[in-house]
Amino acid sequence: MNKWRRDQMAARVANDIAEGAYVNLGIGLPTMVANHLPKGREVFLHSENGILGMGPAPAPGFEDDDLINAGKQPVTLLPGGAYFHHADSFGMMRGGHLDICVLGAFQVSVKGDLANWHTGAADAIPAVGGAMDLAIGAKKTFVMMEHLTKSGESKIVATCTYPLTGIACVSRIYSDLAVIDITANGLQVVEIVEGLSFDELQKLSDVPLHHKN
Amino acid sequence: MNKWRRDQMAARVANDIAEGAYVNLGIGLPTMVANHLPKGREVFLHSENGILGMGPAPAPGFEDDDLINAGKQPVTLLPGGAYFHHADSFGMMRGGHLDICVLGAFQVSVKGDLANWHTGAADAIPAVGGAMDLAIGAKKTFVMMEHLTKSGESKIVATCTYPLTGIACVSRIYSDLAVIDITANGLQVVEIVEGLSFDELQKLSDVPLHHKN
Amino acid sequence: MINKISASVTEALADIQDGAIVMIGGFGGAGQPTELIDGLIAQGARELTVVNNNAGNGETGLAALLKAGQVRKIICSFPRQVDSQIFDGLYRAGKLELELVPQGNLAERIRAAGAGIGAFFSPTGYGTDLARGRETREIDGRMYVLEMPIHADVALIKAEAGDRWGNLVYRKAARNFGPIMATAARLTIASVHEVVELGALDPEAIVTPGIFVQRIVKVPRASRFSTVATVSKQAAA
Amino acid sequence: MINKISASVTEALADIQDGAIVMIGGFGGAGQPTELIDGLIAQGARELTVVNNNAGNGETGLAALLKAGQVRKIICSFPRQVDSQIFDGLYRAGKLELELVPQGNLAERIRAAGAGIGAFFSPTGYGTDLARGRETREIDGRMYVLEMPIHADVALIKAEAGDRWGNLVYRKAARNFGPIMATAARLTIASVHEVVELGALDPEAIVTPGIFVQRIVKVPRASRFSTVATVSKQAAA
Repeated sequence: MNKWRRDQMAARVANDIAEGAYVNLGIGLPTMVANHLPKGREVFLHSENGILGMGPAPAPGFEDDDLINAGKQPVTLLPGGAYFHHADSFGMMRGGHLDICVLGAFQVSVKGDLANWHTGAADAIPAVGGAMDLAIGAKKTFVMMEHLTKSGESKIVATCTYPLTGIACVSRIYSDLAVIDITANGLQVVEIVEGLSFDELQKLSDVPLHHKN
Repeated sequence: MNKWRRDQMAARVANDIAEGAYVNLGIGLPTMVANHLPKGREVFLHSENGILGMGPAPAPGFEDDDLINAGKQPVTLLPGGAYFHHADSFGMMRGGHLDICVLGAFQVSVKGDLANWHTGAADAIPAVGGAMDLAIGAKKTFVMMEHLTKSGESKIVATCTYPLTGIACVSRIYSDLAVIDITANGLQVVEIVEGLSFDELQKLSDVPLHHKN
Repeated sequence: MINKISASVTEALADIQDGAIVMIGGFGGAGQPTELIDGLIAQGARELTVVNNNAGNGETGLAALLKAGQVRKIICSFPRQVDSQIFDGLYRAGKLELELVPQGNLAERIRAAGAGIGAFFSPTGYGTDLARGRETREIDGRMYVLEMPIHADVALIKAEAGDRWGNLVYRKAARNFGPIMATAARLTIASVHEVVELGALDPEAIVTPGIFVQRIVKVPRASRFSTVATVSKQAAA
Repeated sequence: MINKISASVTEALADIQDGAIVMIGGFGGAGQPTELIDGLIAQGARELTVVNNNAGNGETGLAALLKAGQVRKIICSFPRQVDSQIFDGLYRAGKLELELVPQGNLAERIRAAGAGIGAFFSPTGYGTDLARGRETREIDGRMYVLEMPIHADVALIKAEAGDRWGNLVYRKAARNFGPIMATAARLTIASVHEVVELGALDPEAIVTPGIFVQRIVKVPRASRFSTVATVSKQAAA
């Protein structure tokens, strides 16, 4: 089965980020989106640890232990960027000032509930970080994830079985098979990977899909 | 009847402010306290409009419309002073970070209730400013006021008849006749103006006074 | 390329609607965006709710906006001043609704709106007329009043310098309400005395990051200002 | 003359008591006051409750404090990391109590303590396991969870520079929790890499005014740092 590669997924998300957007990219796959923003398009990257106007990784030898992103990787600051403390940083999120937040997910429900912080396994050590703030804070929450689990089950579900991160917070899913909007009228398919039909996508997904009007 | 002058009252309050104290001086009479702080004693003056380390009035010709105190008079900043926004400024008060706040008053009750913002007159236009925040925010609230109204009534009362600014918030009263602590065991007289006896002070006051232990 | 610099006050204020909730920065004259207020008078939006610490001084700035009859309601902490005659007259004539808020609650309610806080318990005002009828709660032995956020459609603020991304720094005590109002409004318009190149503002010292600012407009400096940053210890002693 | 500069880490930390609630700044390694943590290990206070974003990395810093058995409980948002083996072991062995808090609620609860807010309604975490059994409320059509302030006995934070009044500036993203923790503790101790003369810090750029800081201690700079403040637009494109 044809699938979008991770860099293709990142490019697809990047393409949907308009100039001037304030954007938080979650750790993991979403971080890759930064590398695919069209050159010359000014997008403002926010990092939960108190950075706005975050730039790319520094050149080797220019790493700075005081300048890291949410994933604790060295980053840079663009001219025009700013630093602020954690309460101000999360006020930006919670106050609805970010246009877009891109997160990974274990599951997304048909209503836009998100599960991405905890497998719920009895022996797992929980860690939530900024996931719950990001999920409910931005004007739009995008999810990037593989469409299916390793065992082939749909990660888009009627009801999340993993512990929730946020309720009805996801606007759009970018999977490796499709781009799907979550709307009041259900899941609307915006785009499907080449070579896969709508009916095939529907078969692979746990929940009713609709053609985007 | 002998009374302390306003500058003597201010000097008496100033004398009780220890080095290193963080202090807010309310508008009106309390503002005078700044002029009586002993030279060389480092006291940190806070102004509600976002100043810590406020200095004295500028020399003529050096007034700056961007640097005023709560009473909208031109002031200066000491080396080591800082500016911050209004939410941070009132967080300092409300969070209990100020050691002392000095306020004027219409009335103070035996329990330390304060009335200083509104006469309650039907045609009066109310204005509260920072009074309610200051009253309840500082570790200690000092009141400076004349002991008696113009018609000779005690401004220390069993129960305030003017609208309240704060409940059980006053620690100490500096009147023009006496210095009085408000304690769980009632009003304790710390000092009386020369020439006035405790019994005479008691007669002038509306509420039972005690000798300070 | 993102450029938040407006060509003129007129352009910056063009789309303010009748009935808007408008936050206006300043504490007395310091930080009051006089040119933006004058622009709002010229623009003519009516039935406004204004959020400001005061209710105007003299006959200019906010007082002039009130005099122009464009304001239906004012939310403030300290309307009555020696020179608040415009407010006084309208209030006494019943032509202006007043919501009086203790200054710290005003600031925190604005900050709460900007930070996405639904409501908060403040100790300020408990037991007073200004909290009458309000929900209260004892927490750890202290009494508190429930306070709601104040959101705005527009914030008009005055800053010292800004860049094309909307980053702002302020000057001395003119900072006051500007940074929190910028966070609480859907549309924040800042007047600045200097427009600087991107990167010219120290990222450690930017007070309002551009995310909170939609438009910047340059205005001349009208107020008295001193370049003496601080008094010397000796002069102060 | 007020002088908040301590002669040594040992002196600065001398009076921390067993059972104290200790906030420790930092997000991962950035802003972690390593020398103060090492000092706390040497000082030996036990049964501590630690408030930090994480729960230690590797075998140094906060991880070493945990390993020393001085911590009874940790309040944090993100304990599990690739190198959080010390925490993992203690937690699995039931030797360490964990209060897991979404990061923004953690920050806001700390800020609320510093600002005298009794409690606040946050939308974050509503409907999740981390808000189970908690008071909730619908405000303007949105659901919120009631969050309580986190007060501390001591805050250990790392700043870049300070003066004898306790004013602090930070460096880049090492700022993170420092400024809010300083407001929430009865005793705030900051390590700095530079002690400067009073007045040397720009009053417009002081992030933590001295009112929030009781002691400052100078420590050498151990971490990698780059003097390149920002990348050029060209390099970034």
